[in-house]
Amino acid sequence: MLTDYEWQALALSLKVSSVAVAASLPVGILVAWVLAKKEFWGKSLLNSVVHLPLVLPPVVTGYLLLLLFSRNGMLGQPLQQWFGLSFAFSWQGAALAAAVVAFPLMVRAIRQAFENVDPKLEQAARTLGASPFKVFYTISLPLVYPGILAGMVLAFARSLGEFGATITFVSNIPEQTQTLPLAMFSFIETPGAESEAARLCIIAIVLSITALLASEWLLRRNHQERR
Amino acid sequence: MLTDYEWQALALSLKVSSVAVAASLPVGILVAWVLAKKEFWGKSLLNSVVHLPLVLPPVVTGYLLLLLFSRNGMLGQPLQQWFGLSFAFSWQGAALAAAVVAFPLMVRAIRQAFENVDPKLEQAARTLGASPFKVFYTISLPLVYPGILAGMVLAFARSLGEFGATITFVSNIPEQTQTLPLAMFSFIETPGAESEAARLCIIAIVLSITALLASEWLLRRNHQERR
Amino acid sequence: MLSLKISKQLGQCALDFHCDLPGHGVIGVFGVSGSGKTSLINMIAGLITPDSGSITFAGQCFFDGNKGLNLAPERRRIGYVFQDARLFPHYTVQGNLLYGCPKEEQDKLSEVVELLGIAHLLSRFPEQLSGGEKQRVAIGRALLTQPEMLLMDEPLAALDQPRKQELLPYLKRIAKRSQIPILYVTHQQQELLQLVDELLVVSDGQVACQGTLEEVWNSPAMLPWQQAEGVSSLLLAKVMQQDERHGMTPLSLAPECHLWSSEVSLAPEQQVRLKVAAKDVALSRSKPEGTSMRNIVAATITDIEVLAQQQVMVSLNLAEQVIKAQITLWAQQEMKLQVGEQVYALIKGINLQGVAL
Amino acid sequence: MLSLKISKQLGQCALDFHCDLPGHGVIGVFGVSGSGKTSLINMIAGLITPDSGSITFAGQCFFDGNKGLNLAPERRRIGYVFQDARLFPHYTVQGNLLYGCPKEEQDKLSEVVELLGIAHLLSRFPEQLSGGEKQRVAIGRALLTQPEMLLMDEPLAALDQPRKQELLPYLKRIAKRSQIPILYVTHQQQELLQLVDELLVVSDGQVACQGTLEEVWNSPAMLPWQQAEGVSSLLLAKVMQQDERHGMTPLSLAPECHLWSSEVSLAPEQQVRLKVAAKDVALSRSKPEGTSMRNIVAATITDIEVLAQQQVMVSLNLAEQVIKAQITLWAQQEMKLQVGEQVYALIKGINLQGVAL
Amino acid sequence: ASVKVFAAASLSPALQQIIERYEQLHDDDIVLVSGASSALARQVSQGAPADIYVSANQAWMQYVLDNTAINTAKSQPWLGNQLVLVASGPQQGFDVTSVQAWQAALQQDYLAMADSRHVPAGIYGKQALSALGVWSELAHKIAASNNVRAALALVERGAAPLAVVYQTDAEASAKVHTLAVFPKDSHDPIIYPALLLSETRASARFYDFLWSQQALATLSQHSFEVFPRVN
Ligand SMILES: Nc1ncnc2c1ncn2[C@@H]1O[C@H](COP(=O)(O)OP(=O)(O)OP(=O)(O)O)[C@@H](O)[C@H]1O
Ligand SMILES: Nc1ncnc2c1ncn2[C@@H]1O[C@H](COP(=O)(O)OP(=O)(O)OP(=O)(O)O)[C@@H](O)[C@H]1O
Ligand code: MOO
Ligand SMILES: [Mg+2]
Ligand SMILES: [Mg+2]
Repeated sequence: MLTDYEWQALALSLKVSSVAVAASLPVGILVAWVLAKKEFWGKSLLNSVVHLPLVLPPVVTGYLLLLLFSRNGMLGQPLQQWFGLSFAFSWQGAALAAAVVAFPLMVRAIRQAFENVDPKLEQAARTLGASPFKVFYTISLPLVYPGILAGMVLAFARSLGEFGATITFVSNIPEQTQTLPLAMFSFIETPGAESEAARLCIIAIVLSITALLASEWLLRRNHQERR
Repeated sequence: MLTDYEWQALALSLKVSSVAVAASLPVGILVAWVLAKKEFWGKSLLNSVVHLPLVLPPVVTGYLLLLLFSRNGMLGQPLQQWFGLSFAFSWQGAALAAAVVAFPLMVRAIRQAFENVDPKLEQAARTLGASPFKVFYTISLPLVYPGILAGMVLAFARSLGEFGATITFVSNIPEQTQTLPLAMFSFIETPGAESEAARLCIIAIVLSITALLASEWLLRRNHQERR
Repeated sequence: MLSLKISKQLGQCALDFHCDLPGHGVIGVFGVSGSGKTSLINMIAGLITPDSGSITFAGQCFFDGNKGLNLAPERRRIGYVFQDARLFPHYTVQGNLLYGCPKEEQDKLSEVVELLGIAHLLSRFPEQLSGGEKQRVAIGRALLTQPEMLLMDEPLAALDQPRKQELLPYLKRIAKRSQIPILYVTHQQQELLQLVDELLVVSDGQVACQGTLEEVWNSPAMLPWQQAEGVSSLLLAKVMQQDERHGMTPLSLAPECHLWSSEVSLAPEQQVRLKVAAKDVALSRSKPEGTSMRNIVAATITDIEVLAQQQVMVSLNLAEQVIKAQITLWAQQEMKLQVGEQVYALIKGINLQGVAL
Repeated sequence: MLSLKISKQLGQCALDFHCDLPGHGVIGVFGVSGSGKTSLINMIAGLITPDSGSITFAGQCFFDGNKGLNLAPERRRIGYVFQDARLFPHYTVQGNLLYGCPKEEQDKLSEVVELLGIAHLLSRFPEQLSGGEKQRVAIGRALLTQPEMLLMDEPLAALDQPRKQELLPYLKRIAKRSQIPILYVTHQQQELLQLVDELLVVSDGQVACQGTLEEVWNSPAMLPWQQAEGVSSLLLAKVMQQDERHGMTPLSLAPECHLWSSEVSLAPEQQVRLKVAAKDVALSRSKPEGTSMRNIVAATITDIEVLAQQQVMVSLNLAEQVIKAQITLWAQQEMKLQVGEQVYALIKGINLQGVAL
Repeated sequence: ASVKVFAAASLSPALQQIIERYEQLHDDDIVLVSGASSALARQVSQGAPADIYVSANQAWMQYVLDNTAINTAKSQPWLGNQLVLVASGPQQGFDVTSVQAWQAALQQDYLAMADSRHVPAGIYGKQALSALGVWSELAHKIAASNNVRAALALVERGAAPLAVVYQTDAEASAKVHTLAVFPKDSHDPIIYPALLLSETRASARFYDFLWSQQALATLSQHSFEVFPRVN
C-alpha cells in the first residue's frame, strides 16, 4: 500500500516525534509543575522563555539551534566532546527541533492540569507523612495524567508537522532527517509530484488523527477505571 | 530606535495577527462551544479537522490555502467575483494563513474553558426564563472569558510567529505580506545580515512577551473585580 | 393543580410518580437521600426529561410523552431555588436578582429586597456573601421571575444551624404571602412543621404517601423518621387570649380543653400547629397538685404499644386528637394502665411551642 | 502535653492562642464558625506557619519562631482527618488506607478495617463510596500512619443526620481505645457530650475557656450555645446494677441518691455523663404519687433567675451537683418557690440517657 | 509607481543594490521579493502580483511561461553564474572528480546543497556531480536545503564541511572559502532569465534598467556574468 519511500518517511516521523515527546516529557512536567505551583522571582520570565518557540518562526528556531548545536556551537562542541552526542544532520537533531518547537504546547497542557490539582489533597498527603517529593509522584503526578496525555498528544501532533526548524537545523536527508513534512515539501515543490505530496499528506493526517483518538480513548479508560 | 523597515514589518505583523485573531474568534468560540457542550455524530471528526493545521506542516497548509484561495482556486474565484475579496498575496491572505494555523490552539483553550463552566449555572439560568441563546451569551460566554483571553493570546503569539503557511500562500512581499518572521527569514538568508535578523527576533520576542504579560494582567484584574 | 404521571429510569433507579398536587400552598416533598426528590422536581422544571407520561400544571401541558411535547424549562414559568445557591459569579447581587426579571416588573425589586433583607448586599458579588445571604439572593432571584410555581430543593441543607435559623423566617414569610404553589423538598422535620401544608412522602422513586401534614405525620410512611428523631404527635389548636398575669397563651383543642404554651408571639384566633414529643408527656392516675407543670389534662387511653428497651407508647385521645406518651414499661406496669381508662397527661408548658399556620 | 503559644494574622483575623493541652484523651475544640478552629489545628499540623511563638508536643518542638524552627508536616507524626474526606481518587480504599502506613505496620490494616467496618470497601475507589464511608476511610487512613496525635476537623459536619449517627459509634470506639491525644473540632453539642474529656472554647481567634467538659459546660463561654439549643446541666454518675424486673438502670449521683435511666447498655460501675435539659425538669412541692415519672428526687433550690418570655431558671443542688429546671414564671409564682427551700425535681426516666465515659 | 520583482534568492544582495541605485534616479518604488526560484515560480503562476520574475534556471522560467499566457519573447537571459564548492576553512587543491577526495573531506559529514529535485542550485549541483562521476557515491551524503542560501548557512555555521553553491554566494560570504569551481561543461549553463510580466511603464523602465550601465557595474562586482540584451 505504501511505497518504500513513504514507509521510510513515516517510520522516521514516528521515531522523531516519539523521541521528541518522550525526551522532553520529564522536563516539560517539571517546568509545568514549577510554573503551576511555585511562586518565585522571574516566573514571568521563565514562562515567556517557554513560550518563545511558539512565537518565533520555526525557521528562526532552527537557525538558533544551528548556532547552538552545530559542531562549533556553544553547546554542540561540549556535547560532542564529552558525550559524543551530535545533533547535526541526524534524526536526533530532528527530534531536538521537534521537541523544542512542541515544548510550549506540552507545558501549557500539563501546567493547566497541575493548576487543577486540589492542593488540599497534597496537604492531606503531607499530613500522612509524605515528603514533598513523594506527594509529587504519588498524588500530583497521577492526578495530572489526563493533562500529561493531552500535552503529549499535542506535542506529538506538533512534532509530526514540524518543518521549518527541522529543515533549517538538520536539512533534508532521506532516511536521516527527511520526515513526512520534509518529504511532502520536496514533492510539493517538484512540478508534477502533487499526487505523491497528497499521499504523504493523507498519511500524516491519518497518523495524527489516530494519535488524537488514542488519547481520547486512554482518557476515557482512565476515567472509567475509577468507577 | 527602529528602522523604517522594522517598523513596517512590526506594524504589518501586528495588523495581520490582530485581524487573524479577531476574525477567527467568533468561529473559534462557536466551534469550541460545540465541541465542549454538544454530543453529535461526527464530533471526533470535527475535532480532528480542527486539529489539522496543528499537525500539517505549515508549508502544506499554505499550499492548500493557495490551491483553494488563489485566483483560480475553488474558493478564491467566487470570493473574488461576488465579494471582491482577494486573499492571495495580500495581507488579508497573511491574516487568513495565520488564523488557520493558530485556530487549533485557540479552540483548545476556549473549549477547555467551556468544559469547566458549571452546567448547573446554565440550568439555573434556564429556570430563570433564559433561552439557550441568552444563557450562552449572558452566562457561558462571560464565564469562559479567561479561557477566551488565553486562547486569543495563544493564537496571537502563534500568528506572530507564523511563517511557513504565510510564505507559501502569500509570498514574502515587503509592505504587503512581509511580516516579522518573513523579514527575519530574508535576513537570515542574506549573508552578513545576521544582526538585522537578531534585531527583528528581539522585536518579535518583546512583542509576544508583552502580549503574554498583558493577558495575565487582564486575568488578574478580572478576578479581583469580583471580590 | 399539578398533575404528575411520569416515569423515568435513572441509572439503577426507576422513578414512577403518579399524583395530583394542589395549586396553592406549600407542598412538602419528603424522603430519604436518594429517594428521587431532586429528580422529581427536575422533571417538573424541565431539567430532566421523563421517559414517558405527562406533566400538566394549571391547565398547561409541560410534558406529554405520547404527543412528544416537552416545554423548554424557560417557558414553564417556574422558579427554582437550588440547594447550592447557583448565583452567577460575574453578576452583582442586583444583577443576579434582575437576571430573569421582565423589564416591566423590575419595580418589584425593592419589595423582594426588603422581604429578604438584602438591601445592603445589592452591589456585592456572590463571592463576598455568606452561605445564608447567597441563598436569600437565590430565593429573591427566583421570586422576581414572577413564576407561577416555586420549587425549592432543600434550600437550607447547605447551611449551618445558625444560618438555618436565620433563613427560616424569610421562608415562612414567603410561604405565607405566596399566591403560587411552592414545592418544598427537605428531609428536616423542623422545616416541614414550620412551612408545609400538604406533604408528599417519596420513597424509592414512588409516592409513598400524600395528604395534609397532620394526616401524613402519623402514617407508617413517616415511621423511619419518627424512630430516628423520637415519636411525636401533631395537634391543631386555636390561639386564645393571652393571660395577662403570667403571659402564657392558652391553645384551645376544643371548647373547655386547652393547653398552655409559653409561646407569646401568637395572635388570638390564629390556627397553630403543636408538635408534642411523646417523651415530654408524663401520665398520672391522680391529678398532681403543687407542681410546676402547667398542663394537666384528662385524656383517654386508646392504645398501648410495648416498644423495645423496656418502653411503652401510650396513645391518648385528647379532645378527639391523638397525643402520644412514651413512658417506661416499669411505670406502665406499676400504674396498671389499660386501654379505655382515663388518666391525666402532664406536659410542661415550656415544651409546647405553637407554630402559626 | 501540647504547649501552644502562637500568633498569626490571617487576613482581617488575628489569631493568638496560648494554652497547654493534656497529652491524652479527647480534647474538644469548640467555637462559632470563623473563630479560628481550623486555623489552630492547621498550625499544629504544620499546614499553616504561625507568625511567631512556639508549638511543643511531647517534648518535641514543632515550631519556634525565635529559633526559626519549623518542622515539616510529614515529620510531625500527626494524623489529620479533614471535614471533606480528601481521599485520593486514584487509589482504592486499600491504597488510601496504606498510603501513609509504614511497611512494618501494614499488619495493623485488618485491625483498623475491622474497627471501622470497611472490609467490604477495600477494593473500591473513593468515587464509589457514600459520604459516611469516605469519612470512615479517611479516619482509618489517619490512624494507620501510627500518629502520635490525632486532629479531627469537624469529621461529621459534611454528613447528613443518619450518616452522623452511623459514624459516631466508630468515633467513640476510637476515642475510647486511643492511646494518643485527639483534638476534635466541632460545633455540635451532641458530639462534645459523646466524645470529649477536655474542652477548649475558641472565640475570635483566642482561647475563651479551657477545662474539663463539665467545668466548661456551665461557664459563660458556653452561653451562646446554651441559648440556642436550650440550657442543660451535665451530671456525673456511676452506673449501678440494672433492675431485673423492669430493665431500667439506676445511675448513682451519691449514696442513696440515684436517677433511673432507660439506657440499658451501660455496664455497672461505669462512670457516665448525664445531660439533663432544663426544660425536662419539673418541680413539685409535694411528692406526686401514681405518675409515670420515675425520677422524683428531693433537691434544694440554690438560685432562681427570671428569664425572658415569662420563664424562670431554677438551679437546684442535687447531691452536690447542679441541676437546672426551666419552668414558667406563672408556676414559680403559684408555687412560691424561694432560694433555700427543698422541692422535688421530676424527671422522666426516658429522658435520661447516660453517655459512658 | 510600484514594481514588484520576484527574484531568485541568490540574486538578492546584488539586486538590492541595483534597486537602491534605481530609486535614486526614479520615483518608482521597487519591491524585491526573493526566494527559491521554485517557490516564486509557483506563486507567480498562481497569480502573485509580480511585474518581473527572475529565475535561477530555465526550467522554472518555462514553468511560469507555461502556466501564464505570457509571450515567450518577454523572457530574456540576463545573468550567468558559476557553481562552486565551498568549505568553512581554507583548504587547497580539492579534486572534485576524486571520490577519495570527497570521502576524505566529508568523512561522516554531509555535503550541503540545495534540494536537487526543485531548487535550481541543487539541480545544477546534481548535474555537475553526476557528470564528474561522483554522484552515486555522494547521493546519500547530501543534506538538502530549501534554497542555496540555507546550504551556505550550514557551512558558515560549521554544521557541514562542504557546500555546493553559486560563486556569487561564496563571494558574498566572508565565512566560507571557495575550494573548487565546477567545470562549466559539467552542468547546464547557469542562466538567470528575466521575465517582464506586466505592461506598466514603470515595470518596463526597471526591466530596461537591469541592463543599464549602473546595473552592470554592480553585477560584475558580485561576479555575475551578464548576457547582452537581445531586444
Ligand atoms: N444522572 C443519573 N444517573 C444515574 N443515576 C442517577 C442520576 N441522577 C440521579 N440518579 C439516582 O437516582 C436516585 C434519585 O436521586 P435524587 O438526586 O433524585 O435523590 P434525592 O431524593 O434528591 O436525594 P438527596 O436527598 O440526596 O438530594 C439516586 O439513587 C441517584 O443515585
Ligand atoms: N487564608 C486566609 N486569608 C484570610 N483570612 C483567612 C484565611 N484563612 C482563614 N481566614 C479567616 O480566619 C478566620 C478563622 O478561620 P477558620 O477557618 O480557622 O475558622 P473555623 O473556626 O475553622 O470556622 P468554621 O467553623 O467555619 O470551619 C475566619 O475569619 C477566616 O475568614
Ligand atoms: O537562487 Mo535559487 O532559486 O535558491 O537556486
Ligand atoms: Mg436531592
Ligand atoms: Mg473550620
